[in-house]
Amino acid sequence: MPYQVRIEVFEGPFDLLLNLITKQKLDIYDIPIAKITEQYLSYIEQIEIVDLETASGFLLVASTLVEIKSANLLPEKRDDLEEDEIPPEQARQNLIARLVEYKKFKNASLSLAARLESESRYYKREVGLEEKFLKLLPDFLKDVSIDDLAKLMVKFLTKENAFVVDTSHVIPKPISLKEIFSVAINKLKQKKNQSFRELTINCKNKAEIIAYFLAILELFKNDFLKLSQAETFGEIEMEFCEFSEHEVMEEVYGN
Amino acid sequence: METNVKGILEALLFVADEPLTLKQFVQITGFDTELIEKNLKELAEEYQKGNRGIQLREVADGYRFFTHPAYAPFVEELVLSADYRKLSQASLETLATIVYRQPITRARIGAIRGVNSTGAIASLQEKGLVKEVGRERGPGQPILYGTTKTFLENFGLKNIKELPPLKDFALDEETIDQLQLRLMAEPVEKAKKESKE
Amino acid sequence: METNVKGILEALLFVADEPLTLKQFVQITGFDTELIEKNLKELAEEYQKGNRGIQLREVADGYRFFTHPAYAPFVEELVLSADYRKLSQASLETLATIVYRQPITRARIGAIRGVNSTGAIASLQEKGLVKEVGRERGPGQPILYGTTKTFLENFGLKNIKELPPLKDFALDEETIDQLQLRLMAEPVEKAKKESKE
Repeated sequence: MPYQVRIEVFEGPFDLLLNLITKQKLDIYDIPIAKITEQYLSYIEQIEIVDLETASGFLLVASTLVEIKSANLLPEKRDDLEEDEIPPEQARQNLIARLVEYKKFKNASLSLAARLESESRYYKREVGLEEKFLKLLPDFLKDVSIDDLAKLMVKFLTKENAFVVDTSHVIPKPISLKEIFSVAINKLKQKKNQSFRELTINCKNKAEIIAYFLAILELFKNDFLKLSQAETFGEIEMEFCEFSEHEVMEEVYGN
Repeated sequence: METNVKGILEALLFVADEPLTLKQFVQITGFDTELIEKNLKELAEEYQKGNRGIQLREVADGYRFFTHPAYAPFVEELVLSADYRKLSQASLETLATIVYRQPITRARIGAIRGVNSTGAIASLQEKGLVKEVGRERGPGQPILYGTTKTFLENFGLKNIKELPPLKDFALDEETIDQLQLRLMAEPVEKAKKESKE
Repeated sequence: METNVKGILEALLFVADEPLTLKQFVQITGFDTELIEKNLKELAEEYQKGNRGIQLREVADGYRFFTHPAYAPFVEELVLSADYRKLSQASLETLATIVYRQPITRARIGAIRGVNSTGAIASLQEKGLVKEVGRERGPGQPILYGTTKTFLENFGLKNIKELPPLKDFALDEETIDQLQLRLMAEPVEKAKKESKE
């Protein structure tokens, strides 16, 4: 279920910033960005964002504004920039370029909206075939009985992953990554060359498989494991390099 | 553009999925019966004189457009040209889900089957087995799907209450238990929704 | 009765539940493309001139009958209003980026809009306006999105090229200058003076 992030009337950080910029009156003695930054910050303080990605988008724009604003408080030229730091003027140009690009699509979206509005007055005929033509259709239910459909439904309802009932009130059983990690190492010690599928063959649910996957990545990162995959979505083959379980745990978990 | 009575009647007849009565025309347009009748008659004549592909006919329960019988062989060709020989497994699964969970949204069908079912739903609609039966309240107002009369007739059912109960099809104890749980859980979900309304 | 090309085309268009392509007309009728095209054009004109309730339009690479927009208020009395076709601003923005940048990944849509677009993409998919069209090569093989035939149909487009090019929506020089000035880190007066130098 995606988060419904409705940031009042604004559809994101660029939308908000463009709006503030348009409202901004230009006083030639003012430093324009100071006022905009102030308004922007006070706005994002008020809004409640539940989505991390959206939040970081707003914060990134905010920090860029602050950076540009502070540039004029500092001595003319800074030569102490970090290697990966963008000079304020460059940051300003980047921000403007993104605003310009975004506005182009926003304008296009308004034109699409107008088109949709006028199109919504055209109705198509959504009526089935006349009876006499219906008979022509092959009987696609010929070999199907109503019982077949019932059996299919039972299959879905009793399938592990098809739990469509609201379970938000149930506390999920936490899976201990460390525990899985230890089990994975033991399995790999017993059989040094095996596929990821083999390793997770007895997993009861997706969460468990994911936990194994994380364990594998951790082992790989620490050079305890070689990984290979011949083709996209193909089998992940693993080769475990001999170490004691203790060594591995110590390397990864520090105990 | 000046609206004209004939145009309005034509548009209504075009989208209607059952014969329209004079009473319905009056209700929708606000014109009086005589005016409507006169225009319907003229419309029917125009279509007939022109050897048009569509004919307006008065049937037992109202007025309705039909294809001209002279062109039936071409229409048959069109109907048969569509690739519908047999139901795919995806279609069958989707059908089963709609049969037992109607009215149901596309999203919930997908959730039950575990895969996007848009294509399968469209194909079932095309075949006249399922149809849109309304819209759910709430955000986005998603379309609700249900089975058609054609579907029920095919299996000799009067209505969906005559469907065989699912618990008759559980194979073993464990399946029965699981099924019970889920069948029990669902009315709760439904009740919740209703109480919100 | 003498069959005529126009009548045949009309009957086919009436029963079809999706736009019919020239190729389909050729296959079904056996007439050649030119004859069909000529008759379709004439048919469309006849319907248009007569202020008829039905209009023949070319959409999504095919031909389809629609009701005349002038009669929409009456039609809506009979069928479900098309209101559900309305899209939120977020959906429209997302749709615009997909329309003009397809095939495009979720991440790039987000980068252009400056905001996570997952929910909007899902809602557009649910409405059948966009679909997965493939996967990008490279790390993670992200899904690529593109528009559908339904999109063309709902927006009354023959094909995607009918839309104005994206550059038509670009900001003019003056507006960009305004943006520049309003994001200045120094008093406007000074900035203006400097930019003139």
